[in-house]
Amino acid sequence: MKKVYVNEDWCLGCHLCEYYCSFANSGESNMIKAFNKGKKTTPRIVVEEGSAINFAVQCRHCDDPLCVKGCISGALSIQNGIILVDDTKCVGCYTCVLSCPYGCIVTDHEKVIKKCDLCASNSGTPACVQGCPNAAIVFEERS
Amino acid sequence: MLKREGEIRIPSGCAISGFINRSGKRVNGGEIVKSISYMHDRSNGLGGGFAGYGIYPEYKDLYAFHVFYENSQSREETERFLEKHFDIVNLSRIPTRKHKNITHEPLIWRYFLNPLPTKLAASQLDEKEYIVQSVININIKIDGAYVFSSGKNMGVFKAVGFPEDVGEFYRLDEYAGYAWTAHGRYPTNTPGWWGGAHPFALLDYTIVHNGEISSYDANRRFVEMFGYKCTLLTDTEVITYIIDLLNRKHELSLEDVCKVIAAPFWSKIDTLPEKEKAKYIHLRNMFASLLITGPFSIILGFEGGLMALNDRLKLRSMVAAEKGDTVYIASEECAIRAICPEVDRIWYPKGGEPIIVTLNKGGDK
Amino acid sequence: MNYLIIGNSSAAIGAVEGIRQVDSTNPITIISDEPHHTYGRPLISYWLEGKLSDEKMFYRPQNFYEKNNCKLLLGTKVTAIDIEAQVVQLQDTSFIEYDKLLIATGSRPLMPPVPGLEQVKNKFSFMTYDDAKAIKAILKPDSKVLIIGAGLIGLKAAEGITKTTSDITVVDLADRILPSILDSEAAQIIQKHMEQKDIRFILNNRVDSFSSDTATLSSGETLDFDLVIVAVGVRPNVELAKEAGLAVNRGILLDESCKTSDANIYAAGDCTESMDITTGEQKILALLPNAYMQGEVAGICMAGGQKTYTHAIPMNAIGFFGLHMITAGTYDGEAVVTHSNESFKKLVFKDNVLKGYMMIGDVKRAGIYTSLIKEQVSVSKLDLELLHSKPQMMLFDKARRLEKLGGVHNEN
Amino acid sequence: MIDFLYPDYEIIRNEKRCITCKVCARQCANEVHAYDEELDCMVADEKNCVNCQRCVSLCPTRALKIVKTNNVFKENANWPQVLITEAYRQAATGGVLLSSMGNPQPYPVYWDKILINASQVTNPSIDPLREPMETQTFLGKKPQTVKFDKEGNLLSESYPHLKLEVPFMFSAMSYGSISKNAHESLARAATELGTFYNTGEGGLHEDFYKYGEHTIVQVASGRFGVHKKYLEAGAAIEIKMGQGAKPGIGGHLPGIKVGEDVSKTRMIPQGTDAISPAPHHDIYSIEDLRQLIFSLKEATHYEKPVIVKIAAVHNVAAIASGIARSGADIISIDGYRGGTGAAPTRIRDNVGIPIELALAAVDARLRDEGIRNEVSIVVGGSIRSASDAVKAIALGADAIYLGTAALLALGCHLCRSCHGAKCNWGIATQRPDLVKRLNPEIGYERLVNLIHAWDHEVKEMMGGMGINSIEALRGNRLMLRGIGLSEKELEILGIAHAGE
Repeated sequence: MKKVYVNEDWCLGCHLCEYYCSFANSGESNMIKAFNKGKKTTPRIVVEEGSAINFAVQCRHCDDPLCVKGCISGALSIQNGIILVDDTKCVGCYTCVLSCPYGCIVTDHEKVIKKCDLCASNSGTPACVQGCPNAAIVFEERS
Repeated sequence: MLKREGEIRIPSGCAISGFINRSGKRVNGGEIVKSISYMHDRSNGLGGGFAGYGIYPEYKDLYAFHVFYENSQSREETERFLEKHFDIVNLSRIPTRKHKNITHEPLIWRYFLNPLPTKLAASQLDEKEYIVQSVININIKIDGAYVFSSGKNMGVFKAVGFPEDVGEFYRLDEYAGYAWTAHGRYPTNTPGWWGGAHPFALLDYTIVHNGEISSYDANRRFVEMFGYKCTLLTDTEVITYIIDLLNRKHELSLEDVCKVIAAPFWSKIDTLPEKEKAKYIHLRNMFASLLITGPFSIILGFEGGLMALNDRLKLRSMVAAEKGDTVYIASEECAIRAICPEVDRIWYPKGGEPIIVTLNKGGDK
Repeated sequence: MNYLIIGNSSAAIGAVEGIRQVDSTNPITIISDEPHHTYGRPLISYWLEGKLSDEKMFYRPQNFYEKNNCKLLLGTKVTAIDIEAQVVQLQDTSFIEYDKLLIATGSRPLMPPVPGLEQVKNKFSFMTYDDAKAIKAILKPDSKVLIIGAGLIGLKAAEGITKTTSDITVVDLADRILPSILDSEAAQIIQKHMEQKDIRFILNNRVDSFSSDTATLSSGETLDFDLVIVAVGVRPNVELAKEAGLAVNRGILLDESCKTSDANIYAAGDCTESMDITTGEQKILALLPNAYMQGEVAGICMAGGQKTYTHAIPMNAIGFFGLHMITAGTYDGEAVVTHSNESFKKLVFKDNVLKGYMMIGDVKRAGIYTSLIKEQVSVSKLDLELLHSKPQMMLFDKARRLEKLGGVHNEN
Repeated sequence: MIDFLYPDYEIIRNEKRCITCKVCARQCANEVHAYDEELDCMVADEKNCVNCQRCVSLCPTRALKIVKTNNVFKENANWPQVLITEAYRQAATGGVLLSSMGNPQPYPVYWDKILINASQVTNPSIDPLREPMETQTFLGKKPQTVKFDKEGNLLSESYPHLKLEVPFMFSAMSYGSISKNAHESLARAATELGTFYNTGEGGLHEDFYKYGEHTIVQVASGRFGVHKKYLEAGAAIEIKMGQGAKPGIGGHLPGIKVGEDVSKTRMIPQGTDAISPAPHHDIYSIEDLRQLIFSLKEATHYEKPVIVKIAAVHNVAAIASGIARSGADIISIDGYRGGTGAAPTRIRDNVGIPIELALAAVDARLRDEGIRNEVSIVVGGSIRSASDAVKAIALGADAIYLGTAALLALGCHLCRSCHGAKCNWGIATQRPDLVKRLNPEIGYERLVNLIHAWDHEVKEMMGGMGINSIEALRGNRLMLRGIGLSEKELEILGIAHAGE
């Protein structure tokens, strides 16, 4: 299955992936609207910054996902290999936050939880991959 | 003021025709005139010419120079030069007949001659090179003189006019040869100059050519590194020099000459067996600038044979036929059928693949 | 092959999904004494609060049993297991045969022996959908509610009813709320937050006796109430197992494949004991993720597959009135505590590994800490400064990151 | 103290569009942009802006543009603002002015005054989509004889040569002046394209020996990184006698660019300036060059062609003739617009001659002397497009060296600040955080694309001329016409005027 991978050798820590992610999930038709008037919208991808190393992290879409197994409401499920959250069922207990070994379940005040769905609800190549200026984020099949 | 050959490069379309009898049987020149006449529309009256091989059996060991003179001063000067360097066995005007379509004719003279042995030895050149240098000398240095044929037992006859008229003018029906080539010219902007008509000749090499090569200046600048001087700026001239350089000086076979001027594509060379591959890579690398591109169909006449070749994409028409011992080549089939209605075989040679026909052993030399 | 599952909650569902990973055809029978389609047990407080509608209570979609070829016997109680005959007996004395059996009977609330409690009419536990429904049926805006027990269940119950009534008192014997998972500093933060929402706490105290609408505390104080919710703890439902002759301690004893002492019987969930790797002790870890994963391992193994359940730890994620907390592991060791803004974090290290943590407020990416505990990663290999500052993948070295995040294998 | 230096550019930020994502601030190595917390907006100080366009390029909402400042000094036709500013700068530092990349002054560009022919009516153009169209090129001394034995086996000598599948190579750019990722991009692209890149004078990084078959190793006056294994690693060896951007002087790599890897590759101490002497101190005359050529051939068993690279200077034709007679297999001529990672401004902008004239003169001279077959001619500095390349080949070049164009493919915006070592595009820098901005995976693909595109355009133009192999274009000056050129210029170029 194609997944999003980040090659930290090429990640510049520019954070554009976060902005493209937020925009893609904002439902807005352009980026300026998505961030209008300082609106901060939490991305589903997180850039970690070090002194010389940066990389972005987002849901690994594990084959054996602890988040799905631990979910108390059945809001998290795997569909065609993609781990999805049903917003209407999630109660915000954060058991998934507790469980995810990569820290990829995102919390904020807009929704109970957010997570990467590989832009399945958008279209085609994930927005973070498209927006990465250095091809550090790729969408590909890896064994 | 329109410029003539040598002052400007003139593109032209053309008709070519030629045939050879392998057993050396000499055929009346009227045949080739008839053949080329059937392609009248491929010429525009601005140039026609012929080359005949085996036409001077009585002088076959002498070089036959055909020369145009614009005036008698140039003739006198040329003859002084010839007398100084050659033993002239015979000289005369070339017989012509008046023709209403052939006008402004220059003085047309013929010399049968051999190099003076002392001069030849002093030049440290081989005999052929001596001839070539002498011809170039006359053509460049003597204003108004132009040697247009210089081989043995062969001759070129050319003029401004339609080829069939030129044939009549030169009374070709009074000659017989084992091989003939003919050319009808369709230049695009010239008033026509007799020297610029085809065939172009050097020694016994003659070329009739239909096409316009796009590699001209690359070819020209390369051959000029080896002592040639392209004074006419015509394709035919440069092709003749290329063949002279490769065939006479580098001693490449005519087949290999064709592999230089219409080289196989790299993609083809890559698929050949090692030995051939090495050879063709060597040829293409060494003679890179002698590759001829753009459309051409040529008939090369040489002592004892004809060779016909198309460019490697076959961008010009050329058809060949065979009947008994005779092989015909022409721009159009009609030119062959005109003189040989029932052929044994007729075919369209592929681009880059030469037809080389030589006299059978024992054929007339 | 014929699978039988007693129970219909997370462990049972985990088992169904486990079996179906290996065996897509053989029939599964599920017996539950509850009358409901499988529902998320911890959701009852959210339902009570009105956050969830009935149809969102379900743990799995409506077509779950059908899709997984499960026969469902709801409202049915198993009365005995005959391990020799490989049958279970139902309350109507009929028998059901099994080739492989899963016991996922869960636990039940503990009722403390307080004088007068038996006579209290409006007393409830808070374990089941039906409990929640019963409470809702009787709860009125002016209801005075007394909750016995300041553990997770008690406090979730308090949150669940707070929109309906504001007169809520929580009594606990311990000196702090959530005593089993928080230290006093952390407990204080939660308590304060809940008190701001008008929940009243009486700690270090107990109800000595009840009358029908009054409780008398050991301090002598009396409390009027309209209803009592008892949430002092749970007891595993191990009786069936014990009577069938299976090895049982406090909970049913299992090997790593969740098999009991009988080769054809497995067990999972709150009725079992797991090995807490942070202490090395066998204990009951009554947690939903734990139940599911045990159930899944049991299911896979019942169907002939191979999988083990080994990395169990106590852990909880919960929030009260928007304040989130996540805890995991145990707290015996050297603690590193950080406060920032309204957040609290405590990391506990022992023997060079992270043993436990508490995070309140900012719980972002806590799972990275959880994984350190579960995988018993030696902290000497990690960047401690980064480890202390926040959960992040950066604290691993490059090779480890590549392995975890990318499957990128360097050429060298 | 007042320095009299004013920003050259202004950054125009469309506040309505800016979403404060801070990518401009994060990506500007010159620290022009910053986020102001108090104002909650981005602010800029253009003083250090070099107009590299990195911020403009990455801004996700296109909120940025950089414009030339319209702050002007009092107009003076004799003293343009740039000369005044340079005087200020030198008055402050006492130093030689440094610049990078090629000469940007408005001298004539002869490429733009030459037009290409096409077939009409009398001969057909050739469609490269339908017919084979060959651009494969051999570089090196041509065989002088062709002889076969009785079995038809080739007996003739052959000389070491380079086979190029396209008539382009990447010109010398040293590791040090450009980054490792830039080198990797070039090396991989050359390999994929079946052509060659050139190490420049900085040695060959150990990771890139594997691309040796597509590498030209350079030997310059500093001899940085030159050792036996290095010479053996490449497909050809280039002796750098001069560089178009700075004829007459040696290279200068600022110590700031000499990090651990560069130091190891160049075999010099970390942090020291790498200064190549102006001449090779073992070459004070043409016969010395011959000795070096044969030393290098000896060292590599006469298996590799030797290239001699010279800057286009006034008597370039005579120099080239001398080189052709010195045993070199290939002469590379670098025009005065050729790039550099650092050169004194006055030299870059005032020394040398245009490559068009140099090439025409050299090709004609070698033909006049009948020695054109002794050497191949490779030209660079600066060929800017496929049409420039076609013109160069028709003037007589065998192949083209691309430097600046290759850097453009890698993202260079010609801000000409390479000597500052803070290239925001990860090309002319050694700062790890900047170097990683050039992902060779992208870089190599863009190089391959560029060359494929140019090769295709060359083929299209060839087809238009009725030529289907590049050999027939080489030196085919009849295919060129000058426009707006003087008799003298036409004479030097060896072409007729348009309309003739």
